[in-house]
Amino acid sequence: ANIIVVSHGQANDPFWSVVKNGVEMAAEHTGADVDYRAPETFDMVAMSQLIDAAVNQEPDGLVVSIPDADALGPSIRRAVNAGIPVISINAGSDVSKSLGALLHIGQEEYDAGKVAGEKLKAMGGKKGICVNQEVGNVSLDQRCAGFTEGFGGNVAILPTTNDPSEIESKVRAALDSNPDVDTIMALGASTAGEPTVAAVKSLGLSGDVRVASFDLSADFLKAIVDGDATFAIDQQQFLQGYMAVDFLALNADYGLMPGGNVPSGPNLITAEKAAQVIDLSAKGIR
Amino acid sequence: MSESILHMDNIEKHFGNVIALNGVSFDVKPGECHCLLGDNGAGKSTFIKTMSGVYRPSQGQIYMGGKPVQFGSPRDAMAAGIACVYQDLAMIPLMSVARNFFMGREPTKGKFLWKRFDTEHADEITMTEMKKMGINLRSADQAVGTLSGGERQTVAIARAVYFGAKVLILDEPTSALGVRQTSNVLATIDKVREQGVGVVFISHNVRHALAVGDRFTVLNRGQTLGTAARGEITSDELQDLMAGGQELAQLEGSLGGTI
Amino acid sequence: MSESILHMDNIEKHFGNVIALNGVSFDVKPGECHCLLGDNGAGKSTFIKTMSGVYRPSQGQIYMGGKPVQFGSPRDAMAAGIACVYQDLAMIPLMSVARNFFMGREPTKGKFLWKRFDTEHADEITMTEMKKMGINLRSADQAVGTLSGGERQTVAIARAVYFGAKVLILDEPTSALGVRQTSNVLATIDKVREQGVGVVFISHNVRHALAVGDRFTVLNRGQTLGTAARGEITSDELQDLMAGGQELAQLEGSLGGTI
Amino acid sequence: MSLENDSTVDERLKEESRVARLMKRPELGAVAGALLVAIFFMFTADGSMFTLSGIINILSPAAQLGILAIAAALLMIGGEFDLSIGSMVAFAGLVFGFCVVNFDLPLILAIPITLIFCAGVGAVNGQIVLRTGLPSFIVTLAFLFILRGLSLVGLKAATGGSTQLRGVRDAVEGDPLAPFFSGDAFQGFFQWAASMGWIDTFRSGLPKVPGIPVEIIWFIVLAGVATYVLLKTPAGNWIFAAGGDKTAASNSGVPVRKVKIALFMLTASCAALLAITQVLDAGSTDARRGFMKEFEAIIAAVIGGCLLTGGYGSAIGAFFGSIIFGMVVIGLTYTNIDQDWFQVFLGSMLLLAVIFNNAIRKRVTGER
Amino acid sequence: MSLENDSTVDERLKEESRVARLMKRPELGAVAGALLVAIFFMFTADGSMFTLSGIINILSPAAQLGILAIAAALLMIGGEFDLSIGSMVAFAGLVFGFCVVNFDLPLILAIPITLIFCAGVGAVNGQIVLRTGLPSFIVTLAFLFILRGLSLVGLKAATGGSTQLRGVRDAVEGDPLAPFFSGDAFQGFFQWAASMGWIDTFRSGLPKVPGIPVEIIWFIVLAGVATYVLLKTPAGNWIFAAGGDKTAASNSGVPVRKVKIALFMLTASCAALLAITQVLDAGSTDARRGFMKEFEAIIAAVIGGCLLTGGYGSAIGAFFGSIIFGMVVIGLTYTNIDQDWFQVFLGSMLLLAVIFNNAIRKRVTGER
Ligand SMILES: Nc1ncnc2c1ncn2[C@@H]1O[C@H](COP(=O)(O)OP(=O)(O)OP(=O)(O)O)[C@@H](O)[C@H]1O
Ligand SMILES: Nc1ncnc2c1ncn2[C@@H]1O[C@H](COP(=O)(O)OP(=O)(O)OP(=O)(O)O)[C@@H](O)[C@H]1O
Ligand SMILES: [Mg+2]
Ligand SMILES: [Mg+2]
Repeated sequence: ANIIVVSHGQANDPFWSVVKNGVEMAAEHTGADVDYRAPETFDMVAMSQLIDAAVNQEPDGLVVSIPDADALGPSIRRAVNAGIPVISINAGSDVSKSLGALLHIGQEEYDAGKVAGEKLKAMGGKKGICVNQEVGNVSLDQRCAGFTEGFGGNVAILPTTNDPSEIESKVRAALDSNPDVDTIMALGASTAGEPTVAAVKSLGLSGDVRVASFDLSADFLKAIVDGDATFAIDQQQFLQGYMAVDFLALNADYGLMPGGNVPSGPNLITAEKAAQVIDLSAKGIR
Repeated sequence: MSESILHMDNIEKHFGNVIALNGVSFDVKPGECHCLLGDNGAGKSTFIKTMSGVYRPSQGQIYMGGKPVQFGSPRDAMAAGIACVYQDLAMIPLMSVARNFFMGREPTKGKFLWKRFDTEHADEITMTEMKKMGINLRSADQAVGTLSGGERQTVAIARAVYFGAKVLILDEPTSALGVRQTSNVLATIDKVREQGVGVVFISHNVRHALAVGDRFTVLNRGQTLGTAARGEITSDELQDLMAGGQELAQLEGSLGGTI
Repeated sequence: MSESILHMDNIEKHFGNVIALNGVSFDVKPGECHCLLGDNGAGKSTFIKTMSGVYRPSQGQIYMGGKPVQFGSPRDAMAAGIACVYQDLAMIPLMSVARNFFMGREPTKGKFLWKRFDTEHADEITMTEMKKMGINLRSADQAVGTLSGGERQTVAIARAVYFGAKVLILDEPTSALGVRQTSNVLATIDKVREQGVGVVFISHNVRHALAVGDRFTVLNRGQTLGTAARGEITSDELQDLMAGGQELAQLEGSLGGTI
Repeated sequence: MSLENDSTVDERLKEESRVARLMKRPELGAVAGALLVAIFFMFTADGSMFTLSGIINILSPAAQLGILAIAAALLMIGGEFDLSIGSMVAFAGLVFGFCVVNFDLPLILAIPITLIFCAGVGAVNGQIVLRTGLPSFIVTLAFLFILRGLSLVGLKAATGGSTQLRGVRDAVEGDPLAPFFSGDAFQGFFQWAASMGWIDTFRSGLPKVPGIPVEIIWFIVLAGVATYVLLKTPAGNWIFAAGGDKTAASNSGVPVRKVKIALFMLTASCAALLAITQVLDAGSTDARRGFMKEFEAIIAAVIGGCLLTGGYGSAIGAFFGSIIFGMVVIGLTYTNIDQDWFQVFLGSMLLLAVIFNNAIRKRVTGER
Repeated sequence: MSLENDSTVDERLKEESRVARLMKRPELGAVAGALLVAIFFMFTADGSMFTLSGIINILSPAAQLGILAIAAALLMIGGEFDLSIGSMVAFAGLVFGFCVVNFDLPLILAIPITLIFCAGVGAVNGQIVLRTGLPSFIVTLAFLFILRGLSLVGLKAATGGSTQLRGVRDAVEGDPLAPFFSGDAFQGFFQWAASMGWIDTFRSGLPKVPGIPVEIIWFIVLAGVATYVLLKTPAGNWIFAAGGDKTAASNSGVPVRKVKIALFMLTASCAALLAITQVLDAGSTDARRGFMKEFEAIIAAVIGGCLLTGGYGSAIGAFFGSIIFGMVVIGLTYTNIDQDWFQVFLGSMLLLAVIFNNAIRKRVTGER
């Protein structure tokens, strides 16, 4: 079978590289011929063009993420109209059905953020910061928005680039000038999470300021184990890539397809679980 | 003699802490060729750039036809009837000869939306005017950057002459020209002067100046040393003045006064 | 007479579809000043650029001291003892006079890691050498871009002369110079010639050429019209040759043969 | 002096072939690069790349980039940069979306408002550059940040907290101007062609290509107009002159300031035009739109032979530069190359295309 | 000819104040900009910004940027660009991490290998630029993509699937060279100062600032050396000449090709140096390191007064340009300004700083 995956995350994005690893493993296991594609930056117009390109090749299955249903809708409908089975992953659970996708695998960024926010609030958080390393990337903005909602509102967004030293300095600056901040949510473990931990540590605030992060990275997990960070939100994105391809391959060969959406997260990784996943994370599986 | 077209009154020009002109007065009458002479760095180019709107004077006033004027840009000065050949020629090396020739004053054909740059006409005129000056261009399409020094200078002169004006300013127009081209340029000056145009002519060559000049003004270190009319001054006196009044270098004699 | 230092044999140079030089031979002997004359666009600058390593000849061979040489860059030619003043002067407008003067051949002081550009020394020499040529610079720090045309040309000449060489090439060195500066440059040519340097001198001014030239070669449209020694040719003959053999423009007579 | 007797053929000119003459034009080098890239994909890509729908699929992003690249090329020829056009796409999208969704304005008002507003920002850019004498690089860079930031703030204000403004499609439903700025042109023709079996159809019988996306039409029209202006009007001459040497141009009477301001307004307007078509097509806009497009536009212009230092280049070059860039970016997805290698190939292809185009031109024109 | 009698004071020179003379230097304009920005934050930012730890916190990212910016400034003065330095940071990080983690090499080998390898890539960049005559913008842009892509591919190969290579800190534990490239310098002094109560301490009695991060030392040393080379050595003269006018420089005997190649190697090496300090500090490297740093470096150089067209600028300018940029980027988090406005402020502050620096210089030097 010939399957194409079009996502909004670049191959060098740590989160999406795990999805891609899942895609590749599924390709190996099923023997399907799979291509992973993504625009160079978070760019919905470019992404819709990539979907169009995929449709032109008339694959046996198409996997897409849908961070902007308006922009991507027409291209996805075109795929559906062309008779290509479509599965949506990661973003877009609310619109997946109406655009004609067979099912959705993943977790809404907003919901995940909300769960994390509620948890941190329950742990006693009063004032939070959301470190966003790519402001304007809607799926990251939604993570912040969900976190703000779950945390109960008192959250400032800290926009940064994805340069670790800049993130570290900015977090230090934010903590220096707002001593009552007690919670920091980072939107990516390796890009934002690790420097945040470093900043908190260098200010001698480990323990006083709770750090949580989306996604996993080995060093961040280690920080959780060491008690420098609280938890990481794992949506097991490996599954999103793996299962979508697996389902479509089975569908192409035998016409099989599960009957409903598959939630792959959220899944909070705390100190107890962290140790087990470090190695897997270092290999790009979690 | 008639009223002057252009009168520069007590012009000063400072660049930062450098005083390039320190109160220079000068005028041009219609139909005369007024030579501006002086040593290197005397301020001649700076002075004519003030005249043609490139620089705004730090002090002093410019009058045209008796009325005070202020030129915001060379375009203003051009509109007022001042054409200028700059010492650095003001050409764009990457552009073709014809495009340089008509730069800023492109001939058009057609109307309204179809009004367009008449390139054939431009090419033709360029070739013709250059030929009049004694240069056979290979093609009007050639980039100015690939012309020889003298060819380039000729383009600048032909351009200024072609567009006519009330005042024609030439800053060392003959410096890079060959014998034939030089005599063409001097003849051209003679011709436009007869048409009632006032010519300002800068040169280091006493013979060129004497050949066409009606009056001679000598600048020295940013100030005028005085103005003389044709016939009031000999070639040698002029040469001494141009050298800034300082004694000529000792070897001149041994070279037989040939300069 | 002695052997020639530099001999150019049947040089051709093509730019794309333009044939700038079509087989030119030329030589310079030590202690002579060989004038290269010709109309605008004759190919003089192209020829001397081939001589000084800027262009590689399309055809033909260069010999130095009898041995065939090939210059990959002007730096090679310099190393072989050829100094050149280009018509476009080869100066960087944004850099100071002193830095331009020593560009590529900076004087240093100190040793090893502390070997550094000796700026005071450079400034001093620049001021001195310029003064010798008759230009009083305000400061060696001034950017070349703010110098007057003649001041700039003087820097280029002073530089080439200062660094000495076996062959000194001057492409229209006096074109923008004042009377005093010109006589200084001609005197300088005379002086270096006496030191056994071979000088190649390009000029459109017959008087300048006759004042210092030992031999005269005339180029026309990329080819040699022939070489004459001093005394073998009169000023008028030379002038006719330089104008490319074509009849002079008709007005010349009325200007009194003063050009 | 009679001229006829002189106008003989110059003995100092070698014969020059027609091809050589053509290749000397800056625009035509880029064609060679485009051909090279096309040939590369002929051999390596899936066959569907060169079907009608594949070609449209490549041209559509190329056209969107090209609308910016042509304007950027004109500005570059005029000697300036505009790094704010990418952010301007997001900003114009916000202004336009705001007009259409929040104020319910019809397109006949919303489009001119957007264009004028953006041209105004362009003029401000230009004024600052000319007044302060600062390099346009740094001034427009400041506007890159400012406009991107304002888009974010504005979007949040317009939507009440989201960075995505949606619902444009519903708001313009049935507007008579919409077909000029969105969707596909010549749909009737394509339907008919499909029914005649001349073009590919989906299993459902619909034509695979429903029409020519309007941005492609805009792209071609813009390239044509820009080329005409550059080569055939006084304004074109002024642009070359202003970019070639500002002082010399101004000394020769070219209104350099006016030319530059007009060019800044043009690039901003082109960014707004692109934003309008994108927003209408996508039905939404977000704070990330046009991200890095300023660089892609400059890249396309440079591939097409524009000099960064100004004074040299062409609109046709930028046209083919955009096509090369679009072809490489989309084309790689038609090959079996792993996405991980995508950037390596993108870089290599660009380099090859440019070197090839350069080598061809040098060989043909006999430069050393 | 006697000279003494001529060497009187020139009557055509107005008196010039010392200040005016100083401000004419390109580097010193940037100081005014830096002061303006500092004063702005004095009034708007939290007091903690100007404590010792706050200043170190700002200088540390400024220094990292500055290491690139100074090299980029030298290259820009020499008339070329290198857009690949950001990607080079990621690539060098990979090479270095690979040497240290996968091959277990000691730093004394790993660091030279990384530097030489990267300098080699820089030389390739330079060779292509000089051989083909293509603009360096487009050539190094291709390498921007290629190196970024290779970093990804290499990281995945080195780690077996992840985009992050970790374990560097363990691998270099106890290496005698490590303190020169990571961590803080002068720790003893700071400890002592803390114990004397001269600097702020944590409750635990440890100094809030344990030392000066080594990248700041490198930054200052680099700025000093680059300034010395530019102003006081023949090589510096050649750099200015090569950038001012390539043909004129080469005609005057400057080895333009060698100078440019050396500069390309320098920028690549500085990127590698930055990568080494970053990797040692963070203990890991990933495929997105150095993203967009090439532009920030160019921005810092331009803020510091370098001309994009080459031939003019200074290392000290780039030094202060980096500090301005770092101060603005980090400083805003110390203020109460809504962070959504971040980019708007970044843009406005940059513009203000540059306009101010320019205005000051013009006023002082009396330019029109
Ligand atoms: N922009 C400037 N900044 C500073 N000084 C300048 C500037 N332009 C000219 N000067 C100085 O002003 C003086 C006059 O220069 P100008 O070019 O007018 O001389 P000139 O009479 O034309 O000389 P030449 O015969 O050599 O062309 C010179 O000493 C020059 O160094
Ligand atoms: N790079 C080039 N490309 C094409 N043609 C060129 C190039 N350089 C020079 N030429 C042409 O070659 C011819 C000779 O030019 P050259 O500069 O050698 O003349 P010249 O004898 O020095 O003239 P002048 O006395 O005016 O300085 C000219 O007609 C010129 O147009
Ligand atoms: Mg002058
Ligand atoms: Mg010449």
